[in-house]
Amino acid sequence: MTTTTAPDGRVGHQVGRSLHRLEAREKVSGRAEYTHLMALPGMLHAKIFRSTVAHGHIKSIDVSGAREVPGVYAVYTSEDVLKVIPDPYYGPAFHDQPILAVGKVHYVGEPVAVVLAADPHVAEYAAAQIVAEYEELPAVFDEVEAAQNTTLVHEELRPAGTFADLKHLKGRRGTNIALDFRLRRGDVDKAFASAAQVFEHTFRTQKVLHLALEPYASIADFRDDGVTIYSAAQGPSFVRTEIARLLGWPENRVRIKVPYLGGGYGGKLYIKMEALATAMSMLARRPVKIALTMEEQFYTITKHPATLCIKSGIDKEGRITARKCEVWWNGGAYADIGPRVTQKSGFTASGPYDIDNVAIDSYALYTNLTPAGALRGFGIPQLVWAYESHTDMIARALKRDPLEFRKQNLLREGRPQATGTILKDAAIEKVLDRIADRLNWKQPFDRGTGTVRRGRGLAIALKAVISPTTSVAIVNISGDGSTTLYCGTVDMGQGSDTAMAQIVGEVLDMPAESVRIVPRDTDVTPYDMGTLGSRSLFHMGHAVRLAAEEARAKVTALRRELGEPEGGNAPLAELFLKKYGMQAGNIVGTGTYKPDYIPPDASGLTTNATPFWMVAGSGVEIEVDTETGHVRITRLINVADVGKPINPKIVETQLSGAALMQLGFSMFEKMQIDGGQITNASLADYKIPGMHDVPLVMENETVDTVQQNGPFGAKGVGELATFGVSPAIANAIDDAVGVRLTELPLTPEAVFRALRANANQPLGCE
Amino acid sequence: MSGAAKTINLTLNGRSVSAEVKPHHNVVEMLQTQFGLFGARESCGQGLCGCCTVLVDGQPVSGCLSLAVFLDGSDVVTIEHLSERGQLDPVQRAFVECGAFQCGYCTPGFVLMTKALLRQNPDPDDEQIRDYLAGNLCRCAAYPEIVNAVRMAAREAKAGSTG
Amino acid sequence: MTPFDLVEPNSVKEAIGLMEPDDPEVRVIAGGTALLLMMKAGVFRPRRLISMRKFADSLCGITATSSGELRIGAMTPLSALEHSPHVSRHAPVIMRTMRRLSNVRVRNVATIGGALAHADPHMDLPPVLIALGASVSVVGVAGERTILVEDLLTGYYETALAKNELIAEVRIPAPGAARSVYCKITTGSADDWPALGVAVALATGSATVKSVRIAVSAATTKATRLTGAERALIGSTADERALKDVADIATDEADILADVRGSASYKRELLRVYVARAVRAAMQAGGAR
Amino acid sequence: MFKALSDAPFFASCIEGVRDLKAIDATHYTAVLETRVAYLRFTFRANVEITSLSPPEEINAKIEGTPLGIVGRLTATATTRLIDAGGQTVIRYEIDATLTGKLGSMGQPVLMAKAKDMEKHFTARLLAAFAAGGPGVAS
Repeated sequence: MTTTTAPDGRVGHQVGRSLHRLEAREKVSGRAEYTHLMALPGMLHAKIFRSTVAHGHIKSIDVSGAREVPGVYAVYTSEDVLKVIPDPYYGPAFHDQPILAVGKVHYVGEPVAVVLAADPHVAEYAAAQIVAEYEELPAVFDEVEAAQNTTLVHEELRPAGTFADLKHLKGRRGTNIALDFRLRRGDVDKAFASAAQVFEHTFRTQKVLHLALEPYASIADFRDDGVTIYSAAQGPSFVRTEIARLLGWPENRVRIKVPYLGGGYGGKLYIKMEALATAMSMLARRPVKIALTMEEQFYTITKHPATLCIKSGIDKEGRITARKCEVWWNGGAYADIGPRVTQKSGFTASGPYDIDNVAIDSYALYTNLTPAGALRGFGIPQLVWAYESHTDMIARALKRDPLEFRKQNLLREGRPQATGTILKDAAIEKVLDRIADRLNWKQPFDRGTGTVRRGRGLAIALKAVISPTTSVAIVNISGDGSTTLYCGTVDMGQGSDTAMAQIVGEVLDMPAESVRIVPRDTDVTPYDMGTLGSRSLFHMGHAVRLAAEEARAKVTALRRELGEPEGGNAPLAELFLKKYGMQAGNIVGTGTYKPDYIPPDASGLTTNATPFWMVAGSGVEIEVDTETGHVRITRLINVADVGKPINPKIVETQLSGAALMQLGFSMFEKMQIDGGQITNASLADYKIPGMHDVPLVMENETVDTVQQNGPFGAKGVGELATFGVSPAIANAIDDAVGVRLTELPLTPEAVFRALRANANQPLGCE
Repeated sequence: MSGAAKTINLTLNGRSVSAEVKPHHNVVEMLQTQFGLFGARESCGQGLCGCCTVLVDGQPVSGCLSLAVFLDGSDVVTIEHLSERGQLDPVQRAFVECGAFQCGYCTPGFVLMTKALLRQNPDPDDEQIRDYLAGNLCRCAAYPEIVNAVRMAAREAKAGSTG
Repeated sequence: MTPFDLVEPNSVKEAIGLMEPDDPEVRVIAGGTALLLMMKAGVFRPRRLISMRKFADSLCGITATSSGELRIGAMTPLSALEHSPHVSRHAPVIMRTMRRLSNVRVRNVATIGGALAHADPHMDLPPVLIALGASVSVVGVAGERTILVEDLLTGYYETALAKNELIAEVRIPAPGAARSVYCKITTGSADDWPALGVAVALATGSATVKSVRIAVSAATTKATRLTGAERALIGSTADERALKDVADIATDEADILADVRGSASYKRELLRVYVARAVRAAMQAGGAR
Repeated sequence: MFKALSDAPFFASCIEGVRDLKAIDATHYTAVLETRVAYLRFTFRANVEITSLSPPEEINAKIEGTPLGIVGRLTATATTRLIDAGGQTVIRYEIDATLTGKLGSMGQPVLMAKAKDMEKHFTARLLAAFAAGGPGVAS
């Protein structure tokens, strides 16, 4: 924890230190601030009345019972909202989501009406007295079925215009396809025709939930001259832009304040409860708090379920010559960021392999389910699940060692990836080799006996970061030399504040612990595109570096101005004192970073798809109980290329945490849906990993690399260890007992059923 | 809607206090609305995640599933008590040292559970640690670091008592 | 949770007097963990709750008779069972069960009587108590009566208790030479509610099974004895062939339901496997499970 | 007997917990359905549709309900069969119900058990009504 000062007065390197999180003390003492726990004077609590049908016209909403409950302040429906916000639709890619359902409901759990009361118990009781009648419409839940366009979720598409490449979809009717991304490289059909062997497999993933322990919460305080919103949001800048648009106001009248987040994982991105809270506060003219329950999170945003079909052509030497991927993303009732998931993950849908002929079709689909958005990987974990299972299945069919088969086909430095962008600073082979080494892949393996069989598997992945995006930072040195950083990256547990402070400390030669990070407040902290997709350390890291460098240059200029010797080390406070005659003044440095990017052409090709590549993989050893199908993970290895870590300890915990989260998605997490209704909407029935689910042995490693264009050689880490976990486990199950599962989660029952099917004794379905 | 308020008397973080509570108020609500203590917080609302952990007469309980009226006459300790004098408790220090949290929402619960565990069993092995903490959930999954922190806190306590 | 009245009587007798057999919206609250879950879910909106807190001490405590019978007051928290030397000596299976039963906080508050009166089939203790041959002493306006735990549980959340009866004490007969095992099988996370619970208590004499009780829970609407399987096991040496028969009979006689934790056909296979595993474990001295 | 059973109010009066039955048209009704299991109460606003009437032996009804105050849904089909067994009419009443939403895992097994109960009650009530002089008397 201590930083020693060198004899020359320099404090030494801040980058590369395993510094404790700056906010550690606040968090362990229970004093860190979260929106869910905040209150404003005179505040009303909102409780939401939600749709019970998946798709239907609203015939009537009877709120009289709720209004009669003593203590109720007001009950509002979309009729009221329309009076204050005439076009009440929001969303990052499409303006398709109404603040409260207007005319129609599109999924079970959609907000239909709101009760406001000073006592949350009163609001809850009153919301239960509301009665709505619907004329039910046919609903569609499956993504592949939705692509047939026989049952339509929306009559007309409403792209947001935020993304230029979605504009052509405006006003399109008769379709559930919000976006289709297409990539064509070489000629797959010709390559399939001349391939020695062709393999085709279909995979599916389930609907799962972010399930942050701090549920969604926003408090809006609307005044005629401006609105202040306290929110558990991963991207305050976007929230501000969107609220300003809804209100028809300039951005400077909208203020978003974000304290710490009790977990985000992509769920709290873009806009969630903020618009509803704002509308309620406008109507009630009182501060309004919406703090969801755990159950309500199931009706807010989820990960995308997907159906993925992959076809590969292999030549006589075992090289993959062609790959065709079709992916259907189940986006639920509102697009949220689904179109971005569809396009950006489409770039790397063919995997970390060097394949001359690639065809990718990726479809974002509307269905009558809870909307889906980003969840720690922006679609990549779903793709890797498919392509790394597929890779193993081919290797097994060819009787090739799965490691050797991968190595033969790996995409190597300097070679073009499917989009045509040249691979640079992506240690794919190094990561794969380290996983194999740690697994002792070349050594004989104990395969177990009797009813316990052992197996091992590995998987590796490549991701392009979301691009182009912008970050802005301000570094402010005060008259006493103490330094403050203003940046919009939201620390939701990933340790970004600490890493950013380390960058400031490195540039300005001061202990990172001494740098203060201003809490996120759009009145104060400058623009940032959002805390998402492992982009912050790279993008904001650069912006912070640039801001600190500008401040440093100003300090140097001041030294010169004051006649300080070149390279002198008089403390900053002395410089200010000398300049202003007292402790006064500021030195402010700003930095803006936006990487270069070339959008894909009509064939999905671009020579600059991403400013950096993300590479990671996992290896596992497992035991299968052949009598029950239970799988026990005895060893989980995660290796990633993060460039040069700014804070090695935090990087390790990010890898470990991401892998364990994905372990839940791999083994048991699943939103059970019956006719559009979620049947396990609680932590009692939707289980997440706990202490006893942690593998006996877990190893996390970063390979020794440098990201040449990264801040101090670093790049992002947050999502990385989610990539390889699911297919590595499925590959290990196949290795252990010879059954192949193509659908997540890998439950004991799924394994057992596969074992019985393999033995020609299929288990009944009741 | 009925349920008259009652006045209860309890010891909260070492001080004698009284509170006006209605029968349907749970312990978390009482701590937050009447005492401004937000370290115990409701998340799952079902006693499964442990974010609402408080110590009642030395025993950890789920504040979201405990009626406030039942605290009448009890000795209640919340996370805020551990660092009341500005000094972190050894368990809190161990959590900081080991990086045993990320977002921090579940952390007060884990810290209080660890306090209770070490009081009952000053030298737990890893299995005992996992068993005792299995009823607390961390979505950031800092579990390996949490186990390290408990081990470290136990070690420090032992060193403190012998040396 | 919606408002309700709370009364805190000072004695069992007073509590019984306050109970209203005709009003299901009046109910007794012991530890309250299970009841509060129902109230928060909105399926139980009480008008009045009758707290047992003020007379809890009179129904609290664990004693062992000289013959080894355990007597446990209904208001004894589960954590007290977990740490009781009497329980450790006479019913070690209960201590082993406690390790993975719900969590520490619930065990500190939930009472043994409340757990039985709640009658949720997913609870771990009822099958164990059935296997141990436990009974409850029940008090009501008409006085006291004794009911075997296997007869107390009549359905999902339903018991043989009259609306104005309270469980006062749980009695677990001396184990004699019986060895007991409880297997909790989860299909979600490791600490999920069980998809299946299997409890076995058996005693052997000259290499054959002399007596046995087998109970199944979680996959059924109530913790249930599998008497057919028991009969098939008695007198056998519990060799693999006998175990296969016993497991088959158990699977046939149990009425297994599907839910989010698994299909009925899968849970039947789990039962088949775990009846055999539990018996095998109990056959080994100490039944260390 | 079939004719009596085709009379919705009479039919409903034989089902435990149905109240406020209102006819929308010849085959559609709304009602409030209240089911108690042990001390738990499940209340639904239900739409009842007579999906098929096949004289003289079968009546099928579809019931869809919203649990009051909670996100979730009850869907049930009820089949009533009148089987002529040598001059005596045997009544078979079957309910197949699913409950989804928050109550799902807590309520589904409960509801299955309850459905069996309701089947028994239905027959008993029906017979009692006839014993007391038929639907005219019972309703």
